[in-house]
Amino acid sequence: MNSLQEFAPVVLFSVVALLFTLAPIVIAYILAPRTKGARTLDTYECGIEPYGSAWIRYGMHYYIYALIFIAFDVDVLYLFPVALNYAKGERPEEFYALLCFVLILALAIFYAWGKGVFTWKRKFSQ
Amino acid sequence: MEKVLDLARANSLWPMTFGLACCAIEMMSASMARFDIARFGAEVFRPSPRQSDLMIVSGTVTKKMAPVLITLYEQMPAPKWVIAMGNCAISGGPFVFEGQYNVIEGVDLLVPVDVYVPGCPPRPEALLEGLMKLEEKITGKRRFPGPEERW
Amino acid sequence: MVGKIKTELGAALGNIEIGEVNYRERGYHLCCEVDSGEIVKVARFFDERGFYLAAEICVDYKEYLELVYIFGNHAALCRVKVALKVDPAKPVVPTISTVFDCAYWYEREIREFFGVTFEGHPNMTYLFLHEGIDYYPLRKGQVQVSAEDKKSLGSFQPEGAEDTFCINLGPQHPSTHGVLRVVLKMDGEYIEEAEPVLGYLHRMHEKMAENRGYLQFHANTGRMDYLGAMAFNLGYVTAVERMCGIAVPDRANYVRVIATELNRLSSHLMWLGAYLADLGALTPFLYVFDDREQINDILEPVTGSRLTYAYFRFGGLYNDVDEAFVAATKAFVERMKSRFVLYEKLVTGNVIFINRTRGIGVITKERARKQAVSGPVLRAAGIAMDMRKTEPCAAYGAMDFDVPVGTRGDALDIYHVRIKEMENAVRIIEQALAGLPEGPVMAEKVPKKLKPPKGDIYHTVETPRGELGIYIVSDESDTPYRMKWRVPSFSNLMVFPELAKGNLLADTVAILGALDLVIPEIDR
Amino acid sequence: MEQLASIIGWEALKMIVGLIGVLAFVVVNALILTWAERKVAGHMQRRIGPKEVGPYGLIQPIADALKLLGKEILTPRAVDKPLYYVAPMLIFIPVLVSFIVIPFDASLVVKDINVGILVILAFSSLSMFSILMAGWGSNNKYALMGAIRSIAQNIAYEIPLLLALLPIIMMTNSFSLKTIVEAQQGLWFVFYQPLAFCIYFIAGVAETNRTPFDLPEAESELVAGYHTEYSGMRFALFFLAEYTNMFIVSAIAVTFFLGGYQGPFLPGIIWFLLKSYLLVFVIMWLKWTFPRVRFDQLLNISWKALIPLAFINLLITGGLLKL
Repeated sequence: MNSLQEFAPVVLFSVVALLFTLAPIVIAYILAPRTKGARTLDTYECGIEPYGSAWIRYGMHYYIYALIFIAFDVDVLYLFPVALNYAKGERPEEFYALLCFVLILALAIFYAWGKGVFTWKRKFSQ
Repeated sequence: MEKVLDLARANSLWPMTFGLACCAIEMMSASMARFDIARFGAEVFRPSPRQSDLMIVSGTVTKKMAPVLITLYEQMPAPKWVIAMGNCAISGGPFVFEGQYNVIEGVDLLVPVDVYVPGCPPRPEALLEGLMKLEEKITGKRRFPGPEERW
Repeated sequence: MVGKIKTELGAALGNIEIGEVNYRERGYHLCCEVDSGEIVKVARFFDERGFYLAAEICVDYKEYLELVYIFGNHAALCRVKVALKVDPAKPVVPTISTVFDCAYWYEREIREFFGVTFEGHPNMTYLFLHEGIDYYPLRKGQVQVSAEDKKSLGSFQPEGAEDTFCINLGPQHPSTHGVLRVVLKMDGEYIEEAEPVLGYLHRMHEKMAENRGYLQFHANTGRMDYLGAMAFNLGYVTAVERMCGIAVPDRANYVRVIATELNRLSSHLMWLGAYLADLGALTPFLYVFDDREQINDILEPVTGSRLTYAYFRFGGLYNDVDEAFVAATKAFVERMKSRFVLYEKLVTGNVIFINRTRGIGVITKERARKQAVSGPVLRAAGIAMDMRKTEPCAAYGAMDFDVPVGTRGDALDIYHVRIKEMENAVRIIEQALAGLPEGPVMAEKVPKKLKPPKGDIYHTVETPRGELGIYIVSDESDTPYRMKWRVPSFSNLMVFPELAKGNLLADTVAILGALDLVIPEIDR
Repeated sequence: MEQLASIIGWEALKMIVGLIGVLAFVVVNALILTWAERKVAGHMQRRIGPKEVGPYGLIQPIADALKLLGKEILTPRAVDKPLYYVAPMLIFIPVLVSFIVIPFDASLVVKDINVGILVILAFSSLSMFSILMAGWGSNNKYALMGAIRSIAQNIAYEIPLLLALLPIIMMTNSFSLKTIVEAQQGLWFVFYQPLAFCIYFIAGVAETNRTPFDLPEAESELVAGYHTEYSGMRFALFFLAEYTNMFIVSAIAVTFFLGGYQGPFLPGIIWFLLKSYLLVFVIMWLKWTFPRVRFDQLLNISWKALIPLAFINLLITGGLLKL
């Protein structure tokens, strides 16, 4: 039970954070004067009404980055418990385990690097 | 409460980057080191109209630019003001002749204007004086003794 | 060079006579008359010999419309005027945008203002004007725009599949330095196609020139390009003096050089500040304005205004230069040398700046010639053409300065060329100050009402942005019959859609900044 | 006091007092930082910054806040209502939660959870969601590009952030920040781990979207990035969150590398605030000197440079600890 007890402040703080942001918006809603114009509620695009909606399929290049991120984030999380009880000075086999784990991880980066994921090549005729 | 809000609004007018022609360069030099507009809390030049509350129309407004100007003016939230800077914005300036087909003679045909700053281009001090006039209009009292009151 | 071209052109065209023209009064060497069938052949002829299409001008002589093509040459000073008569009832001319890319834009402009249709031209829509104007503005009579013309001229509508990401870097955008609108069709971060839409600051300078006296129009020159106003004054004044044959005393010439170089310095400084603000560094903007204020302090007591100067007069200057001006300029020159070291340290060595500008917006020599690019952008591409060297007007002949040239033509080279140009400007000012002669500042008898002789003139001057060409047709009255300004920023902007294709958004903003565009100069 | 404590228990009372203290600190810190940013920017650019409003322009941030309070809040028509409303609120949760575990002074910590650093890192990736919501919700092309860029940037810089903190955890064998600060009695960790400190600092600056990594709200390219469509108080919330994030990043750097509240004779809290605001000043200094990095260079710095370096550093510490 007491481990749950430890996270009580986290829940309390997030609820208070929600209220804390709500308050100024409500105050501003009451205080501020109103304006009504024909184009007030149009989306802003440097003064010109936009062509086509903004909710469309956007660049594919970011999907590869998301994949690599997931692969790495999970690996790094494995390292946390290792770091927690990393005894100083004895049981050298811990270090060798860490070494090969990190090398495999680094392999993923060099593979992506070789594949040219990170180079944003220019796409034009010149 | 309204008085306190007006005082706060007068001291932190955030202009919108809306430079049209030659007066834009004078507007920029007004916010630079020598004629520092930051002293009056107006140095944050917000690019998007949603977050700015002062539109300085600095330059000639042509017929092709008029709908854009109206859209931008309407997209600004409520307590908003307009400074017409330079003769072009006040009355079409040097580009008014009988056969002219493309210049709008004066911004006040499009949007309600609060302060007019004459000059072609007006000196940066003139723009700061225009800002003082606007603050006087908002809060009713003036921060610096104006030129006429001194003698 | 001129003779060789004359003989070869004669051989190529056969029947048409080629007039040898006195360059001193008319500004060009050869002139010939062509009919619309052969214009494409002539254009190809000049293209092979490495000429560039400086300007394409249309003049309305009431009975006929005359299309004037002016071809210039980077290597040697040889300028040819090719005239083409078009009957106003059915103005149709074959397009030469296939040969010279810059004609694509010139012809769209002529289409809007004169109604001359160019068949074979891919995109005949409005560039400067908009539907609201229902007559051709620069025609002498009130010629209505016919209904079907209006439909074909309809304003810009980006076609393309439904879900193409079409964003417009609109009139009100921090990085367009004014009201230039560029419609970008993008795929993710990459730009597929960029299409500038102009005319948001079209202030009818050419229409005003037709009903203003020569001296009355003088104030407009400063307002066309407010950063390089002195160079525009110099161009206009020397063009009219050349037409009327007014001699300018020596002292006035030297002061004109000093004032123009000071204004060039302040224009390049403004560009440096704005360019770095585009790349994200905001502090240099204020250091640069600090220097500009110094220049304003020097020029203001003498010229009377801070930005839009109207300092020169036909035959001399508005008022003389006093001792304080000379002393202040000397002090400023010393201080400027130390400032260059500061900019060297603050900007040129900056790794992020170098990575942001190297290798983007590369302009090859061939593309620069085809697009008639001029000024620092052209010199960065490796072609050393500077109007102050090839056609020195005021007292530039007596000054020795070198023309900086880049190698790769990318944004970093443009930056280096402009920095060296600023250092040269300081050198010129020093020499001019040292050699400042005594004597009168205004020519003796300058007629109040100028009546230049009949005929036309094409005069060019080097502004901070490139080659400014003024084409004046006068009919002996005191107002010019037709005046056309060939503006450097307009042809520099034409390179932008080519360069922006395929780059990232951050690069296109850097390229747009490197071209140093001043919008009222483009829209005239 | 006693009967109040007996009603809801001593523990809950301590938490509520801590909560009020943290809220007050967040507001005061935001005011100080807005004032400091404009003054520092002013002096760095040879001008004076706000001077007219208060004695040294001190009342300027209050004037800004009041003005923003009095501003109308527009919700554009074509906007996705739920996303648009929730985004500014969601951005504030990680900001407040991170304050639970930061030890201002030996005793002055709200609740020293033994998995302290995990709480902060978990919630800091939550702020990424709110930026995505803001960008996608406001149906504006510039906002969408700003949001996509900020996500790519945050995920790119989350990993070096974690990897930079791992060697410290290795050395102290514990997550809770208080024990980490205690372990730095003798020598601060920055001397053991200079490379980790640099990686952490760069990743921290990138995490809070400050120049030279401020691509999500790059004025010269995307007009105002992901908060283009926000006006009035909602826009102020984004600003508030950004300034408080700046403080949190420097506070964690101080607790991990510069020996939290330890200092020769001054009381702990003064040392802690002094070091944090020194780091905040360095972040501001970066903002006014560097141009902006291009988007693919930004990602390449993280994937190609920071992560391999962090790996090497991890291996070296692992090896040295074994000797």
